[in-house]
Amino acid sequence: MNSTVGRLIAQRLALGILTLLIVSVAVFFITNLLPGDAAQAALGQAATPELLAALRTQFGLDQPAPLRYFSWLSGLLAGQPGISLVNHMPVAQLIGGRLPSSLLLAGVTAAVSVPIALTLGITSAMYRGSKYDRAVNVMAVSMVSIPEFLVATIAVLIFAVHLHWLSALSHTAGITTFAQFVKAYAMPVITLCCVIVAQMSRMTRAAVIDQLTSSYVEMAVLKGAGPVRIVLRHALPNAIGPIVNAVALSLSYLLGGVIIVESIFNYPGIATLMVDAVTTRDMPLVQACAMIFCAAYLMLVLFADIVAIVANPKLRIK
Amino acid sequence: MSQPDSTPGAITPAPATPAGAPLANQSAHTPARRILGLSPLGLVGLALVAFWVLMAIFGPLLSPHDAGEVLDMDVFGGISSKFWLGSDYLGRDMLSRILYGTRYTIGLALVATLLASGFGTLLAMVSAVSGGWLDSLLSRTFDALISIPSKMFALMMVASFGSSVRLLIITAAITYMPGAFRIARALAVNVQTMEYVQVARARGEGWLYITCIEMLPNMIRPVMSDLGLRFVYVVLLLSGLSFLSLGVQPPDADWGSLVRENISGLGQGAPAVLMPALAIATLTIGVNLLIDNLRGKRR
Amino acid sequence: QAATTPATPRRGGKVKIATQSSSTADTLDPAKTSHSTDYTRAHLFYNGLTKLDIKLAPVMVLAEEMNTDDATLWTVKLRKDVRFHDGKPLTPADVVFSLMRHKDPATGSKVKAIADQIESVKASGANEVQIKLTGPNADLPVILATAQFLIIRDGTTSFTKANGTGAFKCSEFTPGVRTVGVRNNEYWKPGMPYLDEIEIFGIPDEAARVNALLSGDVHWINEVNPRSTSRIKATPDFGILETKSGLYSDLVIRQDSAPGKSMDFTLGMKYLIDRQQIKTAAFRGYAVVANDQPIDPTNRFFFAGLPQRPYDPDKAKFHLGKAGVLGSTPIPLVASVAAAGSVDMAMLMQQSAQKIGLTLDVKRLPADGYWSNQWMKVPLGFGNINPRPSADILFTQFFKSDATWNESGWKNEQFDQLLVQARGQTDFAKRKQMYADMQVLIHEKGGIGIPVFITNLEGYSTKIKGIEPIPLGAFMNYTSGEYIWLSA
Amino acid sequence: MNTHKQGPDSGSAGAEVVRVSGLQVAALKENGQLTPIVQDVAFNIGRGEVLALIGESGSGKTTIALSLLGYARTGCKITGGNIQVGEHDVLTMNDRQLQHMRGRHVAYIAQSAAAAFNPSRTLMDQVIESAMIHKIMSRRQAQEKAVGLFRALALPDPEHIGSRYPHQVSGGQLQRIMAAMAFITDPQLVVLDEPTTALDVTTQIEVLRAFKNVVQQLGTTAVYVSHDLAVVAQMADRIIVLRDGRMREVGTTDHILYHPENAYTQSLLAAARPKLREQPAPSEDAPLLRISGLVAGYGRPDRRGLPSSRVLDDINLTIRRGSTVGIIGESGSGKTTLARVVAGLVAPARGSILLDGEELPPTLENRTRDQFRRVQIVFQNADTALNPGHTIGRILGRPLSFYHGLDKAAQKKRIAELLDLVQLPANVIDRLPGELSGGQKQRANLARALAAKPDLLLCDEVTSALDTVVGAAILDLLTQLRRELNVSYMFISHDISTVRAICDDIVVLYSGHMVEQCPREALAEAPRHPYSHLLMSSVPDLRPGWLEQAAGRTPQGLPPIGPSDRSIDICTFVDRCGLRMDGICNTVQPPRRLLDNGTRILCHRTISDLEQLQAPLIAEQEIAA
Ligand SMILES: Nc1ncnc2c1ncn2[C@@H]1O[C@H](COP(=O)(O)OP(=O)(O)OP(=O)(O)O)[C@@H](O)[C@H]1O
Ligand SMILES: Nc1ncnc2c1ncn2[C@@H]1O[C@H](COP(=O)(O)OP(=O)(O)OP(=O)(O)O)[C@@H](O)[C@H]1O
Ligand SMILES: [Mg+2]
Ligand SMILES: [Mg+2]
Repeated sequence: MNSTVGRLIAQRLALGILTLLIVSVAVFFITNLLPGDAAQAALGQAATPELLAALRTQFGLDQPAPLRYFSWLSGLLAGQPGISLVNHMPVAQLIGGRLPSSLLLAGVTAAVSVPIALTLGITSAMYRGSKYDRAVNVMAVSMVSIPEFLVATIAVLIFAVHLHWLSALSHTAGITTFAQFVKAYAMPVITLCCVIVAQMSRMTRAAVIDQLTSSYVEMAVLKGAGPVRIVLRHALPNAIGPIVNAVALSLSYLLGGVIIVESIFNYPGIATLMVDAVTTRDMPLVQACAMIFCAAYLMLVLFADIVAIVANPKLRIK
Repeated sequence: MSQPDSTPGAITPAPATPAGAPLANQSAHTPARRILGLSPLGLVGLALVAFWVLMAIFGPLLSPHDAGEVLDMDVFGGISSKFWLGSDYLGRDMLSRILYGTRYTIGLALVATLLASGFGTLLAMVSAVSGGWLDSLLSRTFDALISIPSKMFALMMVASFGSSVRLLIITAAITYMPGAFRIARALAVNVQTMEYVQVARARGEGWLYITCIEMLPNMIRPVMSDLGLRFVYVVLLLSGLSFLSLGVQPPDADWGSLVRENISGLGQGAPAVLMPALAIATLTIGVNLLIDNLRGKRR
Repeated sequence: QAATTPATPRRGGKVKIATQSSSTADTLDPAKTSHSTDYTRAHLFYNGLTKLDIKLAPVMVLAEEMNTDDATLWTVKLRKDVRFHDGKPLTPADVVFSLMRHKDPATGSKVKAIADQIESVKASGANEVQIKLTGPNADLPVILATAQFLIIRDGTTSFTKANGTGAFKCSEFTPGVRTVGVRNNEYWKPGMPYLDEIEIFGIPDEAARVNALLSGDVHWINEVNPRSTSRIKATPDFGILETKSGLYSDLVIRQDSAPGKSMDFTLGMKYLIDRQQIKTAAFRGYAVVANDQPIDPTNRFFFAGLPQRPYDPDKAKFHLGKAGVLGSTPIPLVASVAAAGSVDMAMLMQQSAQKIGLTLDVKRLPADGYWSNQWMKVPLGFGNINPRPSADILFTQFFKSDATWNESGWKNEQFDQLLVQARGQTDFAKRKQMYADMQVLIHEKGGIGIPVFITNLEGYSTKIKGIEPIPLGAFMNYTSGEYIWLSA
Repeated sequence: MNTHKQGPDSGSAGAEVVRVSGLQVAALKENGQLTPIVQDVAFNIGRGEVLALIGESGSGKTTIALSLLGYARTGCKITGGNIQVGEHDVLTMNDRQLQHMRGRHVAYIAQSAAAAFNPSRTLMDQVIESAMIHKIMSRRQAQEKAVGLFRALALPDPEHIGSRYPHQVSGGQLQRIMAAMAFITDPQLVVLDEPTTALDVTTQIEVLRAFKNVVQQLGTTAVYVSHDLAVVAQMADRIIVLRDGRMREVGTTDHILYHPENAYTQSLLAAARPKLREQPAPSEDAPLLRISGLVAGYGRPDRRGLPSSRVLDDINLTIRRGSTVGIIGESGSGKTTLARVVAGLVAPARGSILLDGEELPPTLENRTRDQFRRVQIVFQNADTALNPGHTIGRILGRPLSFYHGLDKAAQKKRIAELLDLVQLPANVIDRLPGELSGGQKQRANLARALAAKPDLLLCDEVTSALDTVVGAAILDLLTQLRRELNVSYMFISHDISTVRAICDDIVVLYSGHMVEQCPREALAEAPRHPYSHLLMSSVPDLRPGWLEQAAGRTPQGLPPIGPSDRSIDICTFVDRCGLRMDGICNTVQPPRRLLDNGTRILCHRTISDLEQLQAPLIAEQEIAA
């Protein structure tokens, strides 16, 4: 480690914070364009002008938008992301109830999918052009090509409705044994894996192949190195940067991109929380969720960057 | 000497480097038969894509019924001589609905992809050529956009402005523009350092000539193959939106909405839900195979 | 086909109920409850003064009796020995607080409009309150059976936990996730409830809801799509609960703007509705053909003598031609998933219209913001009206000239007079005649077309016993919790 | 057709280690056809013998070299023949057996060490890797042996250099470390594939010397691949001349150099010693281009307006109308940057550029179209200088319409004339650059510049990417154009003989400074700047034994000096200068002085000092001539 790495990381961090700020402004003003507000959403069919006015005052919606933005921002900086307009619970508490579930799902999916994807990617790069490679490729393409809601629904029909092996719903509460855990998580995890494994394995394959066509790999062959050594000792260390990047991009999908999986398996994650918040125009909650997705994305990308920097001696050692 | 690749191969993973197969099976390289420069898998892809494009153009002419006509009181009917692909949840002819839906699916996705890639590439070139603060601003803004999950963004857009075909196109285009921008910018930065661009600059050419005549044609191949992938993503995004009831609105229907509106027939194995899903899968698989084999020529 | 009721209920067990909607807007505040999930949850933890039986007649609950002479001043005797979950006894102050808070706009009550009929509520004895109305209304006991009027403790402001008198105590409530109730051992109804625990959560996706039922993850679901019924029926140990009710989705033709201003247009559109097709195609037969008036056949005031308006393309063509809309520019027809079945109905109408040369441009809008921004604002659209406990409430809220939700902007003096007279009329036959006249008026002149009354469909596991459907809402009008039990 | 001498009799002393006969290698073309790229190659190598393979680019040198390891690149396939290395029958071996042989019995040294080293592993790790793979010694032993080899290869700090990463050592060092990598297992045969081609001449000589030492010490049997006859002459016992994948001539080094029989070998030899082209006398009127006090570089300008990385410093030069000024210097010395500054692609931070007495605006935006027209730039690499998507006709047509507003018909006529001028067939007009050979591309590149009717051509390494024979033809063309069109050239190259062949005046750049400026005749004689001297004496002569003699010609070792004062612009060459003087060179800015023979140098040494110290070389060169 040295100052170069430190400086690079600090620079990325600063850029990340800037990006967060841009996103917060963008989200705030997009949501301000939404027709209707929390008051209307809350009253629904029952809205009358006087009721609306009363609720708006109660929610503080009668204040101008920039003022609301800044009070929200200052609240956020003070660690207080506000109070939900809809059910008057602190936003932090609402999110706090859901975020662990989301992270757990994302974590389990990552733990399952990353090894599979890397193995597939690396082996198909090793045997590129072979039947195995082509089979893996066609499988990967087919997996990304089927809408995830269909994959999920079919899985439910087979494993829950017909075979009764797994649960059609993923309850997070009341799981005490590993068997229960598997029962609840198997299907959402399988569905999500279908979406991201293909992506990651293909990028891994490309990154490894990129290295395998390099001169130093040819050199290693001419030194008498076997295929395994070539991939593990020569190609992989240099492919780490792009691979980690691909993994980070795919994993960033696991927080915000899983609305469909959450809604099919009734999983209490943060994506549905945000969908709810948009529907009910619960601005503080929408904002907070958007910031979380964005921050998660930036953190993953930052992590990938750091790994790439640390893996690259040119950057690591001056 | 091997032929110089006409594109700067920085982004496309495998530039045609002569350094070669390091692994054991060098002698096993059998010459595969190629037609139109495509491997057999690539041909399968081409055939699938061509089929659906033809359907998009001529589908409505071929379809036996009007897409909206209720023909039968029996719903989720199986495959029969009356309904070649079964009937849907209202007793409409699935074949006709899929044929009509082809236009929406392909048209929407194509327009959105073209917009995303077109504007993305344009901005990328502006960004790369101008450099400086404009470059930073654009890059940063697109970075911020990319960090909002696409479905969330689409959701907010649809919630704000109501679902219409135009809005869906704009939403999908905006969602996928940052990715297109990133790739095109990397390409443009690469191409820009090529000496022929320098020659053109030293000749006194304007930036419009340089970007459009000198740079663009040499970025177009990787941009096109990226466009193909993006097309697949848009098809899937739109079908995802349809699942959330935010996609193309009835009575019009793209394939995603067809799957969605018939999903309750899945439990009884109705073709009404399987067939449009199959259509989506064949289209996206076709595009993927085609692109893979265009790009991976030398792999 | 309601489940038959064996004699001895069994105690114990846990039941899971999945409803069609759940979000962070979920609430434990009865005043804010707005859909079946909320109502069902609220009825677990709270009691009302009254409730409705299977014939929609009011039954006393926390009220021991309700008396009135003029239908304006009511005396309510409260049940003794009722305790809240926190141990405090039920007092008149609780009732006063629970009813009067609806009148305060800051409460955000869903029933403020109805509660405004209440002039005052006062304690008039140790176990007695007096309710004074602004005008006579014989239906007060019916009105007080609605979920919003459930009784909470005096002074309650926080609703993160429920403190009611209900059969279950709230052990977990996470908005948008789930609600868990555990048996209230001190419940004032002896021996009840039977279940140890009950859990409610939402599964918004219908297919997922049905799958959850069939895979055994939940015991009871509502809002079953008619197309899923065959699957549920075909699976052993599961049943479909049909509840005919006054629920309808209606075509709303605004009477105060362009095409709807012409009475011919309105009539033409009504003739264009192919009710039989809508019943079979859109609802798979799980609906009752309606007749462009809102009182359904289960209602005691239903006027059977009103001739059924048929699907008549020729008449439709005649009237629409007179209105001058045939062959001209497309007319937008707004539908939304917010109004159940309206999208299908719109598409079917579009097909019928096409045959006579009328172009309807179906616009499907998202549920989001539909009620605020589209409903009652577009010239031609759809509404969706949940069953109301009484014909009076229905007419007052939706058809009176100055009604808040006068969907079509219909104005008829004769109707308004009849409505007010009927409220004070205590003679049932005379009252029924008045309601019949009103139904005829709406049928002929109103700006709404009601194709069908939609049958409520619920799916349940036959392990659940004690189900008696009430034709107003799902889950035995949301009160099922305390009555059902699990067979072994 | 030429017959070539071949057989055991031509081998030198010792038993044969390598026996190759009837070798055939084919390439798989896009259309699935197998096209032969190497045919009927047969040779033997005796123990301790160094055999050179020589030929132009694409003649199959690398292909043959790799086949000795039983290896063919992707898309290539060994289709026939027999290769015997020691007891191994290479072409019948399976993958496992090949793995056992490679790196153990036959070792390979690749052309570009920079690419052949894994960037993410330490040098030591890679040097001893083959020993580890073949398990012939322990890690300790291997490391000790590697350090010994480092020492033998004259690498600095041999004990610790192994713990560095590839990017932490220079190209020349890396190339030597690669040799250590090959020698670590004491292979029976070492294959060196153009090991010095990518290096600057001054570095090349060090590497050659190190290689030669080790090969002699260890008595290695080697195949040395190169396209440079002069280099080969230093290393090889025997030479095979290849062309189009066939052997044209085989013989001892002396035989090939002094008695070539094959016509192709003869043309190769002729091109290797470029003749000085006749120069028309430049006109003596006002100079065409005058550069004064030029400072330029890249990166954000600081407060004084100087760029963060300064590439050119205090450049002053004049190009007379119709004359050629050569710019020479090692890689990174700023040659290209100078051309780019004149062309307006890089804005100078200081100084002025006068074209015909008129100030050239520093940036592109402010130049007039006529100014653009008068200065044309021709880049080194015709592959990247021609837009691969445009036909030759379109490429040449653009400047015609852009500068001269010619319509289609007039363009067509003019293009035909231009093609004729650069001696390209008329039918290339509809072809894409990819369909032309390297020499043809460079001609098209030149024709495009000429289309503008320029006064000044900036030629940046226009022959460097070409084979010697083809390059010589381009030089002839340039000379001819100059005579016919009276254009002036700024001719940039890193190759001294090329520059001397066609230039009137020569400028020597060293890390952005003009260290010497002289008429071309003066460069051959002392006194000159110590760097020019190093440069001149590093160019291999086309005769065996030059390498051994070269040792005495430049000062060996560097005189010790104290710390340098970096606050002033001291001589940039001080770190490598064999004539540096402590207390002066490291503390005082060097003076620019004008010598009698028209040479200007930037050096503290007196003329007599230089003359004396550089004398030996003159004597050598006279002998050689
Ligand atoms: N991977 C490959 N696939 C197909 N053809 C190839 C491949 N590599 C080289 N060739 C062809 O084989 C011929 C010989 O190439 P080779 O690399 O042996 O030449 P070389 O003499 O080493 O040239 P250079 O001096 O440029 O290195 C060339 O015509 C080249 O185009
Ligand atoms: N665009 C650029 N930005 C920053 N630095 C650059 C740029 N181009 C060149 N340099 C640096 O400027 C220095 C001089 O480069 P230049 O290309 O002028 O050298 P050269 O003499 O032409 O070398 P070569 O013989 O390798 O072509 C080098 O150190 C190089 O790294
Ligand atoms: Mg070579
Ligand atoms: Mg250069």
